[in-house]
Amino acid sequence: MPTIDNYTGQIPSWCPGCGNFSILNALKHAFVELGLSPHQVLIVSGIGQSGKLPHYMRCNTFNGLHGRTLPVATGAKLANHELAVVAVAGDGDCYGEGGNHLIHTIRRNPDITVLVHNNQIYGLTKGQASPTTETGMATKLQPGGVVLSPFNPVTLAVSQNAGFVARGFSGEIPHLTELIKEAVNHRGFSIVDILQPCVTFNKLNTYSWYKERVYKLDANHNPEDMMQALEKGFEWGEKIPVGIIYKNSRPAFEEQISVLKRGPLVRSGMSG
Amino acid sequence: MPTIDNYTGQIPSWCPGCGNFSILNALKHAFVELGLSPHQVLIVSGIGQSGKLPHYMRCNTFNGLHGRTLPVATGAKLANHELAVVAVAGDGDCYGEGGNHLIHTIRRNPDITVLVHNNQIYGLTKGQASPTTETGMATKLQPGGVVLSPFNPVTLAVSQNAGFVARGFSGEIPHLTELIKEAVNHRGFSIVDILQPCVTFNKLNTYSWYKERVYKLDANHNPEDMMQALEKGFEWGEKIPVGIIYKNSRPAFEEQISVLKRGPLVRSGMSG
Amino acid sequence: MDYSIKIGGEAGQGIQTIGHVLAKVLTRGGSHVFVNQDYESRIRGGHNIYQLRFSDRRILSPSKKVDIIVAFDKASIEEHGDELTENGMVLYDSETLGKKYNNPLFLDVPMQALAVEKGGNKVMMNTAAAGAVLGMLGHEFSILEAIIKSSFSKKGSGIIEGNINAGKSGYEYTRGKCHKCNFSISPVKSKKMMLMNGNEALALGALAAGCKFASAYPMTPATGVITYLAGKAGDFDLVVEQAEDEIAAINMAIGASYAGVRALTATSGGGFCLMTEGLSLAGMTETPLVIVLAQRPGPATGLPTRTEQAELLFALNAGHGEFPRVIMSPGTAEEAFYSIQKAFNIAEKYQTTVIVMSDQHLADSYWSIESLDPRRIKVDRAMINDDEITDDYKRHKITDSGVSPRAIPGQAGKAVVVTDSDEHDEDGHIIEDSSTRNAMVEKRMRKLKGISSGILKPELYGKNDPELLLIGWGSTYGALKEAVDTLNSHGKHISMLHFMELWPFPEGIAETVRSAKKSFTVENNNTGQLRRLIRMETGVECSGSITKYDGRPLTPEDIIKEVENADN
Amino acid sequence: MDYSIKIGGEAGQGIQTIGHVLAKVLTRGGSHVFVNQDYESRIRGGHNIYQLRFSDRRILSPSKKVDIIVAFDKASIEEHGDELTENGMVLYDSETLGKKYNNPLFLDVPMQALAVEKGGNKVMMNTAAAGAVLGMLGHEFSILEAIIKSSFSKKGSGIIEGNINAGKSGYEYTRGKCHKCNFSISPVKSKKMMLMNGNEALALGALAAGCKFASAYPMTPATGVITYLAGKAGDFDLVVEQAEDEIAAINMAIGASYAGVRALTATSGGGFCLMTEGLSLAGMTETPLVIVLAQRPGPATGLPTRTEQAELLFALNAGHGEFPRVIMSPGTAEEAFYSIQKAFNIAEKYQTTVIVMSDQHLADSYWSIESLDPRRIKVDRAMINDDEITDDYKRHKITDSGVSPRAIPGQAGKAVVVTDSDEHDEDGHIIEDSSTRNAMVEKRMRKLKGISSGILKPELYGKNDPELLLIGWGSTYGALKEAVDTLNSHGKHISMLHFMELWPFPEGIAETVRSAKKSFTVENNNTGQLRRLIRMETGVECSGSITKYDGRPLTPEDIIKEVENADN
Ligand SMILES: Cc1ncc(C[n+]2csc(CCOP(=O)(O)OP(=O)(O)O)c2C)c(N)n1
Ligand SMILES: Cc1ncc(C[n+]2csc(CCOP(=O)(O)OP(=O)(O)O)c2C)c(N)n1
Ligand code: SF4
Ligand code: SF4
Ligand SMILES: [Mg+2]
Ligand SMILES: [Mg+2]
Repeated sequence: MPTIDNYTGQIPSWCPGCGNFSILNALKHAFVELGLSPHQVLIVSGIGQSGKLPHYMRCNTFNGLHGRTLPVATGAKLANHELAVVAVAGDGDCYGEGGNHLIHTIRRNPDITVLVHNNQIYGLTKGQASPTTETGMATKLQPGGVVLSPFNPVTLAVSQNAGFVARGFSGEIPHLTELIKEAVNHRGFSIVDILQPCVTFNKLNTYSWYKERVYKLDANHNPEDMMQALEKGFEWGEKIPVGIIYKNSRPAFEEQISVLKRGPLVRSGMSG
Repeated sequence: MPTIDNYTGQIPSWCPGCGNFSILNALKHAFVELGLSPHQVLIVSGIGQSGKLPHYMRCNTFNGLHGRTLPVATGAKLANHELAVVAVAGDGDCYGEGGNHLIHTIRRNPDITVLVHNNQIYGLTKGQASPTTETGMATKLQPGGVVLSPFNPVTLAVSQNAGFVARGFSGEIPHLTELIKEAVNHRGFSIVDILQPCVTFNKLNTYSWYKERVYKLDANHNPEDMMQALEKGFEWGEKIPVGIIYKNSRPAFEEQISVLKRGPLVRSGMSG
Repeated sequence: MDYSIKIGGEAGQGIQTIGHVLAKVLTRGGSHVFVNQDYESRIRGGHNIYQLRFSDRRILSPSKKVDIIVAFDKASIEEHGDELTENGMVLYDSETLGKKYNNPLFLDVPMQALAVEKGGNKVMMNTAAAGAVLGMLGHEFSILEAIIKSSFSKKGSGIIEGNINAGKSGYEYTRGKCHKCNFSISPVKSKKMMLMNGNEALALGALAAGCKFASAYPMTPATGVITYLAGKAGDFDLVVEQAEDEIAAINMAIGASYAGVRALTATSGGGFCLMTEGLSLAGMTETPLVIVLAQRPGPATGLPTRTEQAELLFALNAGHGEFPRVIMSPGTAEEAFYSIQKAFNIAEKYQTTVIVMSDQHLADSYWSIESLDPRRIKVDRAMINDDEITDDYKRHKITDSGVSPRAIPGQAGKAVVVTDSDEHDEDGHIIEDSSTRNAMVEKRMRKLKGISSGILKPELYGKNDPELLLIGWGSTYGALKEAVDTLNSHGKHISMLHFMELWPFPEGIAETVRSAKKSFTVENNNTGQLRRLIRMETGVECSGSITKYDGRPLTPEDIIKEVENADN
Repeated sequence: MDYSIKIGGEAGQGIQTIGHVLAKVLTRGGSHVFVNQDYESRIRGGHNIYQLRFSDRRILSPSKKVDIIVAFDKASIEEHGDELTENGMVLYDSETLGKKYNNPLFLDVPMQALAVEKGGNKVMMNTAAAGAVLGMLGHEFSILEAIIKSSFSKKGSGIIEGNINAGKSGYEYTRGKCHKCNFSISPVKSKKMMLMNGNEALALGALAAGCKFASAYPMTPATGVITYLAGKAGDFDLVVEQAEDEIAAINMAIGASYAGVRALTATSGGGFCLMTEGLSLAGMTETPLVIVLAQRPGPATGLPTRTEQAELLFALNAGHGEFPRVIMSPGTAEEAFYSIQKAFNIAEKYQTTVIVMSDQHLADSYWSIESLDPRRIKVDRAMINDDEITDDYKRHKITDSGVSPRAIPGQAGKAVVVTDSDEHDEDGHIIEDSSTRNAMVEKRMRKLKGISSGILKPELYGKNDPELLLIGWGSTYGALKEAVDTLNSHGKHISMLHFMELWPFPEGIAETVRSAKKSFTVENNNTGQLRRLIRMETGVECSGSITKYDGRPLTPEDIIKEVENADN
């Protein structure tokens, strides 16, 4: 049985109070509770504050380029579909630089999970607007305030019939842990958009800002109802729902590739 | 008053019977009926069969790279917002290679129109699957049939609250002409997904395949109702709706940039 | 014997089908065949060319002079008539062409009529045309019959018979009418040969090398490699994925390679641009990767269906920062088959990217090949064994060779493999300090030493102490070699230096170049990139360069002309 | 007078604030100031450095030896203590540092306590620290007071007073306690100077050049250029857009430039990779474009906040196909200001891309500048006049210079401007034939002639017929120059050759290099890219190269050491 200690990594360089600590915490617990050992897990991360996460735990790690977590994760999964593959990305990473991969990974539906550390800002590069930054918010690069309207990852994912779509909040660790477990267990592509306060650069969407708005979806919400899911997805303002917003049972990409039924490529690959 | 002759260009190199001819025809008529002269119009096209379109008429033309029509069009519009800017792209062009720009151009909402020649195939490169190719369809590059589920441009656009979302059919020229006029007149970003038979490489989605399924939206459809629009957007199979599926009155991007209120940059630019 | 047949017509008229059938017949007949194609970026109409050259000697390049033109459009006659040898023939169908020529060398064959009449279907015109050409050549007919049977086997006996009849009718028509024809076919080989183009050879080489994953975005002229692999995926246990863009393509391949399989991507210049950041990522994470870069004329979209060699220096310097890479430039389908297998071995042994340079001319040209030995190059994965995997396994361990032990994530039920696009320590974790940075830069660059030791010297062919050395790389090989032979047969004293491997730059080039009185690089580009590379690596200035940048391949005649001009 | 102050601490402790206030005070006080920064890729914690050097002579580079260390963390003492001059001082606050040193050269100043007590707020510790440093230096206090007033003007009198008191308390504390201090400040200039870093200089230059559009995706160390422009957008009528990725950034800039305004994009290596296809597009469509390429250590993410010069050959060969480009490499903020203005003129006159190379060292270092003349370089749009626009206007007209008439779409109420990424005719429409292709390739490449004529020769500085020539480009300028001065003052006979413009490669370099007995390139990279470029362009082999690739800038001391080692 793997323990939390098996997942001990380096000391984080995040700012004190950063929401990323809670996500790291939730992720480690999710893996342990899923009974996964570090060598069975692959985390593919990008560049950004979130991209540093795998260095702060211990497991197979590919910390790649900004915006390119999903293709790397997809390639790795196709090469060895016995690995539990989790992509860790920022909102700029996954919705900005990497937006095209998100759309097409949803279409592909490989059995990987992406955790988007959505702090509604570019943290590592010191506070420019991200695709999810609220319209009107001023930054050094947008002194007059952001003009673009924010990207909605949830409705986008549902609109393309993504396998599993959830939203979490770093302030709700046990709830987030469960979401991550469900996402990893889901056989197909799972996206978890995680609201994550950036205490240094996002003075608008603070911990308390989220705390006031976030509420947990309950049994009244049917995540298999696409229209309901879309309505929940559009809910952003006074109230922000967290939980499993949408899921379906599309077969995973790997399951539909006949060659892979004979076992992971990496095995037939060894011989050359 | 501009005439169709003003828009006469080179002889198309498209295959006889290609749906692109009708789109070209509709576009020329739309410009003429809008009273626009060739020098007032800029067409930005990509690479693909659709990308050749502006060579077959006469107007300002930037035939750029595969997948990059929207950023070029946006830059040109910001430099001179008095130009009527229309982007012409293929389904691979706009939904595959250029998918990320589509998402973010929707967020930006510049007053440009994109016409997507959606033949559900890669034509110019001889018949590989495009993002909109039906699941299961076999091609040379997908001999076992396409595994990915098709991209839905309409629900994606509506899910991100795009300014103007329409679907047209190259087999309905007058209807398409009207759609293009409405799209160009709409002050903000307009996307028109145009069903276009590729007689050479797409033997599934043929002219008659579309003809049997396509129906025109009527007054019962309220394009300002997002949920209704999404339902129409998901409608694909026995019946496929064409017409204006969604629109809203978000202010155009340029209208929100104070510097541009003083007139087009290209004028203040002349002096240097 | 050395004849060329040029089949010209619009896209969609099936000139490729006719040409390919003829190429097969002639190959099976025992002739050496070389085919090159020239087509426009359109699907119907325009003017395309399928040119077929055959001989009893081994031939590797197209020739400018043509013995038979099969004209399906007027352009074939108007644009290429002057390429005919003095008693060369034009074969056409006045009905379809809508024009009749009164010229003894112009043979009007009612191909369409014959097809309808004898074959029962207009589409069999192609077979009639093939038969007509064979008739003119006086080539035995039976092989065509066999090929028709095999290729239409699924279509049923009616179609087969119809085609055979159409073919025979064309054959007999020309046998009877072609008085001016004086071709003598002298097949030499009894041994069967196979017809293969560069793309197929690269794909077959990848399969022989045990490539298990290929991701790419379609782009002419690279698409053929991926399409071929896709067709074989089931038989060879590999996954071929069409990516949403080239950025995804290279990152998927890197992900698959990191996870432990041999991975490939293929593209052309524009797509390669989008891959350059990934190239740098592979360099930093030391992930093995093979990229086929099939060049076409740029800049930008340029002439998308034509050929050029203008990305040598780009490939050499592509990607930000400094890291080792390998560049190969096979000159024939046969070289391509072996080059890419070696590429996979180097990529894994040195945990680096190998770029195999191709171009439209190499990709689409067909060679008749006697045999390929899939065992000549042994697969060497260069992975560590399970028992070498310890708990403190270090993916980026610093070693004398610069090569670190490579394990597969999860290998032996314990391997934890960590790598990072940031500068990292031996464990693969981010660092910022000077000393680790220096050690890692030096470790990575050290790998070039080992790689260099395995790099092939360029092929030196021709006279010793030549008065002129013609230096080329990649697809110009055949034209260069033939030009050298021809010029030497005309009393010149020339030799050829062909680079099939360009980086790390081979040793001893300065001496070879200096040993020649004069030296020209011969390149399908405008700026003489190989010439500049030689200067950069050796300081030696070649006396000149023969360049061609109109999107068409260099022919022996082009080179001979330039050499002769240079003498005057 | 030549002192260096090193302020070290964690990210977020405000060392940049303190340093910057001191730099301003000293500049206003009439000293020449040079500032360089060294920070980690994290927002809080870690160990960052703000180093400030000032003198009565013009200085352009950092020095290794330090006279005052202001230590906000132990690392500042442990990692940098050895850089102190023999009677250099360390200033620290034992309370915040959690450690007390019994060393006469270590001055314990209760900065936090003073801030709270006199200023009324802990955050004013920074001002107290600044005051303390000025006290040690014996620099007049009034300037700090003035700066506090102006910078906190919006914050109200309370804050202002608090800071002044905090500053004064620090000042007086050290005045009283610093017995070992023996600094003598001798301001020379009465003339006011301004403090400016490379990014600000590039942005100001772009504004002076009439840049109207900038699109970019944030990337260290280029972000500062765009951020600065964004702050000035309203005053200078320009639009600054943050793109979704670098591909969009360059394509937006190309679209804006095509439509008729001066457009800029700025990025670092990884982003530049993604722009290479756009670079090729600009080359084919002949769209003017200026790209700021601010280098940082690669490959991949590398050391994202540090400095390197490893993209010279990449910038030179980036993009598929062959097309002209221009590369500039300013060495100081002042050069950067003028270079980018010239870049815009060349870009429009020759309808080409100009890449202005920068790096983190140039981008983040501050120089005190006496004056910049925005009129020195006249804006030349090189557009055609309305009356030159005819109905058969040809955007890509073939001319002797290779430059075609450039009109704005819709200009004069009639211009129809057509361009294409495919090879095209003079009208801008797709073509496939050989002759047009040849003509267009030659036309585009011809532009290099004209450009060459305007390229600046590198700056030659130092002794004539030197025994050693030190050759550099870009941000190494200051260190190189100072090294030359120092070495010559030690009796050596050395000179410097600094390239501020690298491509088209300047004339006459071979002679200059040959004229020196020995020649080293001095580069912030591993492979000696300038050395290789010189060999490629001239065939001349430099005797060696001094390289540094740990992500830190070359200092005069680094260079001097290497030169002296080379002598032994
Ligand atoms: C190709 C490329 N462009 C830009 C950058 C610079 N960069 C690094 S992280 C980042 C964005 C960070 O924002 P986000 O993805 O939201 O992550 P966060 O730091 O907020 O967690 C950017 C623009 C890069 N590393 N690579
Ligand atoms: C960067 C890049 N990748 C690939 C290509 C090759 N290419 C040209 S057109 C095309 C796709 C054509 O499909 P689509 O966009 O649907 O246009 P269509 O021809 O069907 O109208 C591709 C892959 C290219 N030109 N540039
Ligand atoms: S900058 Fe923001 S996101 Fe980054 S570590 Fe600090 S708080 Fe977290
Ligand atoms: S290939 Fe298809 S899309 Fe292209 S021109 Fe022919 S019919 Fe039209
Ligand atoms: Mg973020
Ligand atoms: Mg298409």
